[in-house]
Amino acid sequence: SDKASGGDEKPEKITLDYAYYSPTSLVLKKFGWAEKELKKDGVEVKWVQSLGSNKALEFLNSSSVDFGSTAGAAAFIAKSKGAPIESVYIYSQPEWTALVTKDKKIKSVKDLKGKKIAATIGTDPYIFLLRALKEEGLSSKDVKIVNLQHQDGANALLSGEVDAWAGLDPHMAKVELESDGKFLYRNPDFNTYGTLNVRSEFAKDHPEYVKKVIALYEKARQWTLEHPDEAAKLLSEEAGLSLEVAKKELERNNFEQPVPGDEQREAISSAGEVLKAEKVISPDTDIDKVVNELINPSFAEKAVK
Amino acid sequence: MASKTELWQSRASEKKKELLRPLLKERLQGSWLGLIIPMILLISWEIASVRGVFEAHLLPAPTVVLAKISEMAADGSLWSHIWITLYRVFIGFVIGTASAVVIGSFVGYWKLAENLLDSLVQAFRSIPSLAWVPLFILWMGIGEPSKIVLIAVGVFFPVYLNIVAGIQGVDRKLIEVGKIYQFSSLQIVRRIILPSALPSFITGIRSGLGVGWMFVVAAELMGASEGLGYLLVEGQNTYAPDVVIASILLFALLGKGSDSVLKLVETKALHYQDTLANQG
Amino acid sequence: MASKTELWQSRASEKKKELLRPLLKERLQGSWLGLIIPMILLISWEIASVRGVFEAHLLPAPTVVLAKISEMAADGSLWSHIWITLYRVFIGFVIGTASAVVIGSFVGYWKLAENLLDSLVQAFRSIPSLAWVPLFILWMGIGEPSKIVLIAVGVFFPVYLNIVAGIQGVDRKLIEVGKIYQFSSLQIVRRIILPSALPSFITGIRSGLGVGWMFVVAAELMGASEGLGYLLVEGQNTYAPDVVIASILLFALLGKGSDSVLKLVETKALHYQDTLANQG
Amino acid sequence: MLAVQQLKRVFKGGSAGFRNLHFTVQESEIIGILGTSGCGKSTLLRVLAGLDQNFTGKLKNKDKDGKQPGMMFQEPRLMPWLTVKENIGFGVKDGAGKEVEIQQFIDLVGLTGFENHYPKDLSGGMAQRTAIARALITDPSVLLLDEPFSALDAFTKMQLQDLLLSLWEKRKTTMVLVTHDIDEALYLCDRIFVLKGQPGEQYAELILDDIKKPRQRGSHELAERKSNILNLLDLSRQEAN
Amino acid sequence: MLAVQQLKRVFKGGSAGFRNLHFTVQESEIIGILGTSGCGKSTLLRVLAGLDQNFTGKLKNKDKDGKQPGMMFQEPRLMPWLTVKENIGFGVKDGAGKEVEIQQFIDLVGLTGFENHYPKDLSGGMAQRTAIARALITDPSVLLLDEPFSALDAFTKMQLQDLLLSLWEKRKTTMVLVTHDIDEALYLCDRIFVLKGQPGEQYAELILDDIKKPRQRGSHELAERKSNILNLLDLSRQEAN
Ligand SMILES: Nc1ncnc2c1ncn2[C@@H]1O[C@H](COP(=O)(O)OP(=O)(O)OP(=O)(O)O)[C@@H](O)[C@H]1O
Ligand SMILES: Nc1ncnc2c1ncn2[C@@H]1O[C@H](COP(=O)(O)OP(=O)(O)OP(=O)(O)O)[C@@H](O)[C@H]1O
Ligand SMILES: [Mg+2]
Ligand SMILES: [Mg+2]
Repeated sequence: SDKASGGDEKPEKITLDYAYYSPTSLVLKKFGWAEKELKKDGVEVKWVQSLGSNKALEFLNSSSVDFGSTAGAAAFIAKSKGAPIESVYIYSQPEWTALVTKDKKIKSVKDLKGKKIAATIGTDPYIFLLRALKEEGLSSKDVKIVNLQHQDGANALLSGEVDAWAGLDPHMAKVELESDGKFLYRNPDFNTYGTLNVRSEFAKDHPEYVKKVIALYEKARQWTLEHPDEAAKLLSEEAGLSLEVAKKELERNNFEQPVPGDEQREAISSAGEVLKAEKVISPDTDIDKVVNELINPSFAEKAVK
Repeated sequence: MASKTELWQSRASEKKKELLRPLLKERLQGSWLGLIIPMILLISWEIASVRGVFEAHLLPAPTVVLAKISEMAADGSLWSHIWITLYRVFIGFVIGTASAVVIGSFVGYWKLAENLLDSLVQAFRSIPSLAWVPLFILWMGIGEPSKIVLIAVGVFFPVYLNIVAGIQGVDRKLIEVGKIYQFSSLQIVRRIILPSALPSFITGIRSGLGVGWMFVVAAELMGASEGLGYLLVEGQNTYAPDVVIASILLFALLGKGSDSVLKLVETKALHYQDTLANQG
Repeated sequence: MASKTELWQSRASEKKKELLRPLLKERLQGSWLGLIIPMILLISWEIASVRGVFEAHLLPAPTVVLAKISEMAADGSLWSHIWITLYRVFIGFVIGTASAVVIGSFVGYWKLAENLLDSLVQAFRSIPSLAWVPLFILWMGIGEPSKIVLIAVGVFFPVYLNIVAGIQGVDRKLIEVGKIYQFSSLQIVRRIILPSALPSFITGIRSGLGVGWMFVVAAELMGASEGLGYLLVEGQNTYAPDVVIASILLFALLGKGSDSVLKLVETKALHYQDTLANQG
Repeated sequence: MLAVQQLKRVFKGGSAGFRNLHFTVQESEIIGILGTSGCGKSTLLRVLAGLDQNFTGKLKNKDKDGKQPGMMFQEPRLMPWLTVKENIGFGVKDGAGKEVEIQQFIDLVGLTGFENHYPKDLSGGMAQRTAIARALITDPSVLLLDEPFSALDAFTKMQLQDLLLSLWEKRKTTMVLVTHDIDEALYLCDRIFVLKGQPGEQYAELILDDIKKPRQRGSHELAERKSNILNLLDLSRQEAN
Repeated sequence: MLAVQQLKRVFKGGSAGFRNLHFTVQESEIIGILGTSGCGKSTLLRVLAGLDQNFTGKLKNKDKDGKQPGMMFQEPRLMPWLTVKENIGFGVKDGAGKEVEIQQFIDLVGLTGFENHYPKDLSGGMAQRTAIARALITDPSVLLLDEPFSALDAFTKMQLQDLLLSLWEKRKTTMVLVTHDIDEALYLCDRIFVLKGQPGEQYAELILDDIKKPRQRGSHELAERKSNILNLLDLSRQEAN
């Protein structure tokens, strides 16, 4: 079975995920540091690719992975529905989403009223869209949100099917570079961070190893900070992106703040409010409680020097 | 060894009366029997959920799912999801079946059409529904047409395959009867081949309808804001297992319901077959 | 009106020689003909791309796609994608077909099994592949088993449906021959019913294989890092239309290839049928 | 009307079928064809009907309007999804009087009351009678009959033979009749061909048009011819073996 | 061996099938059944064979080992996916000598050379002979034959009738033979039942066991009985109408 093993103190095997939206995970996987480090303890390392936050969460839920990379808001929604996970580390503060349009007449979020906007329900771009609308005093009822997968949304925007698109990198970078799509609205603070989540059970059974994994991620983060060009090249190779797209994507990632804390709590709570208003999470959710249970900085605080 | 008297089989005529309407009785009984296993499954699932074998955030109890469904029924959203999906499946089914009948008849009957078209169809047949999504958006946008056509594509292939097989398996002897009456090719197809291929055709449309239902999710990835497929994807994206399971249940129920209609048609249409089931 | 001499039809014996191996000739010719329409499609697509009718970032030209494929072939990744997917489809196909044969034979032959099981199967039949994904991950994790079983599920339903229909459509007259020889039920199934249902069964496995290919994408959503379905989804996620189209082409080619194998089996296995195609 | 020269159709490298057939059928003649089982009689009718084009030799089978012969096959070949009535009317063009005509033929072949039965609920003889009605109702100018009465009891058979004759009186249909019943051939035919061997060849021709129709069943005249035919058949068998 | 009392099986509200049958068949007797087309002969054989359980009345059809009768159906009912050889061996248990025995029967029914043909490539009479061989080879203690020689020419028919008799000499099989050929019934049977009407009822019984077998075809004795039977059949028809 592929269930990652529990056990007493030392796990037999640790299953990590890697994802194109988490550049540090690619670095870590590429250099094989985890394998090297954990082999000393006789712990096996297995890598599984996550194609998106929802997949990472499915894997976490089914104990198929021990660590999974997701958007903060995605982890929050899952946690609010009872998923036993904790966000223990911030792999980056990405500005991976923004509102994109091709229509020259649409100049601000206000102009979106009554327009068709493509977004994938439940994902960070969707939350971003809702928050941008809310800021202007609009709600999802004032526009027509069309549920499309990210890449389909990009296509729909380019072929004029929709007026705007809540984009996601790397699709967004590609649209920006290769066609006449332009940013309508961007706001890094409305992105909910990229969080590394661990299964609560694993954290309880093997706290030492959570720290070890965080330390490994730290090593990858340092390397990425020191070698931005090589990191871009690595990302472009691994994810099959062109170098410019990869560079663009990396530029929009801030790797400075690895320890989860109040900033994240705040960002996720604000996202939570919007989600509550839109009934994505149940109206009786205690947002603060969920956020506090989700964000667990204790491991990172110890692991990050 | 059997004694002499035992060798006699005897049936009094009263027994015959019992046999008069066995079909009706059997059918009623049949539909009840069909509920046994689903019920057992549901009940053990409920018990397992209550006992905590399944974690609620992964697989909620049937009662929770039913509560979700009745909640949606109460606020009316359930009906609009069901209605729009039924509508799409129905229209897609009709379009897919109709084109499969036309193209399948050509391919089944005219060798040239088979040589020209069959390979192409067989190649297209294994392209997954998700792969069509971006292309369909490109070609037809994100309105109803693309959704309906995608469902029609799903329906098309099994129907096509079964109709071609049905036609190519038609007994030469019967076709010759038509030739004797100097039927035109069209008449032969319409009056001999299609009726002969009917059993295979009906299996095809039943199979096709199933694939049609499966294609709903991909179809409703193309900019839907309502529908069972939308509900499923939304549930998955918002980590709402109750919604996911509810939509799966609805797929199962509607799929079974629509199939029952076709099965009824099958029984009616094939009553002439000399099979064990049709024995008088 | 035709003159008297014209009423005579005459065929010299030399003509007969030409007719000796028409099947082989026809088959060769047939496979060439099958390339005409795909070629026309490809060429017009290329021309349209070169002329800029399709934007390259939406629908790249065939040459671009081919370049991508040969690039992948050169670095070897193509073969591992194809190989792993072929492996999954093959094993899934075998498992799905085998279970459909066993369960389908029971349901087709024993009324009780039909009453108990058929409704359930029909209900499950319309559940989309994407809906199974989270459940399968939950039950079986993300290793090979879940992927293979999901493909098997896709294969199962069309095969099941066709085998049940085939069995229930078996001529009562032939079954009676078995009864005269006091065959056991198992013997009747094995020696009369299954061979009789063979044409329908073969259609079923061809249909099932197609659905199997379609399920690959969903299967490879379950934590794959290789495979055609993975390639497709990755292409979509990294916004690489050339990869997407390349994987679609590969699906089409492999699907057609695997179907040709089954079609060959069909022609061999059904040579006894008294159909137009089998005329001597 | 119907003529063949050097007609040959063989299967499997020449070991089955027929060959070397030469004959001409006059208008409104009734020709009988006798021969051992497997000697190619049904194959011949299929070629004459235009169903089998893989023959060699010369064949004339179209009437002056360019129409092909009608045919009744050796097996009933009823459409299983049609009732008796619909099967009989299968080749009849829609039009006024179709229903009436169908009912007439149903009555003539003694299927009254079974109009709405499906083939699976018919006895062997009833299916054959349905096929006879279906072949007769379209009134072709040439009719090929392949053992049309083989599944019928003696009296029904006689009755239908008389039906055939009475229709012939009215329509003067040219007929080719394959049969194993020598009495039947003698009662109905103007000429009888005997085939021999496998593949079958023309062995003998018997001309009966000196005996007026309707003939007397079991008459001395016919009995004489019968022993004649039996001798021929026997000889043909011996020569073939 | 085989006995029925008050046996009845009707279809469609009593308008077809048979009723009121009473008879007992002695061991190694050959019983002939005559009757108009559609009077229920095949239905009777199906009931006797145990294939149709929806009868009323009493039926004894198992032999002392509890075995059901063997049967040859009115249609050949060959498995289309099996060759002639495989069809003939269809009911034969695997074992040494199976192949040899099959080949013997192929030769006996005159199908030598066609062992590997599929049913679609057989003539009507050849298919029927395959079915005969398939029924005879399993050597049941009771054998039901439904118009076994209807598609055969006069000589092949006689040859196979003789084959049947010679097998009977060896095995003393009890047989029930449905036929439309009165000469055949007279040549083979110890007793003949005549059915009349629709649904069919027992009309007459003719006892022939005073004539020793092998009988002389066309002998005076048989000719006498034949006119007797023809009369009976004619009467039965008139009464039924
Ligand atoms: N399954 C059935 N349903 C309804 N009627 C049936 C069925 N089978 C037979 N019959 C009717 O029962 C009657 C007797 O049929 P059966 O086949 O026994 O006749 P038969 O004596 O063998 O005639 P033949 O000499 O023509 O073969 C016929 O009228 C037929 O229509
Ligand atoms: N499609 C075929 N392929 C090969 N051989 C065939 C085919 N059709 C018929 N034959 C062979 O041709 C020969 C003549 O067959 P045909 O049906 O004409 O015989 P027939 O004279 O009608 O016999 P019967 O009196 O038994 O009906 C047979 O030996 C048969 O096996
Ligand atoms: Mg014949
Ligand atoms: Mg009968």
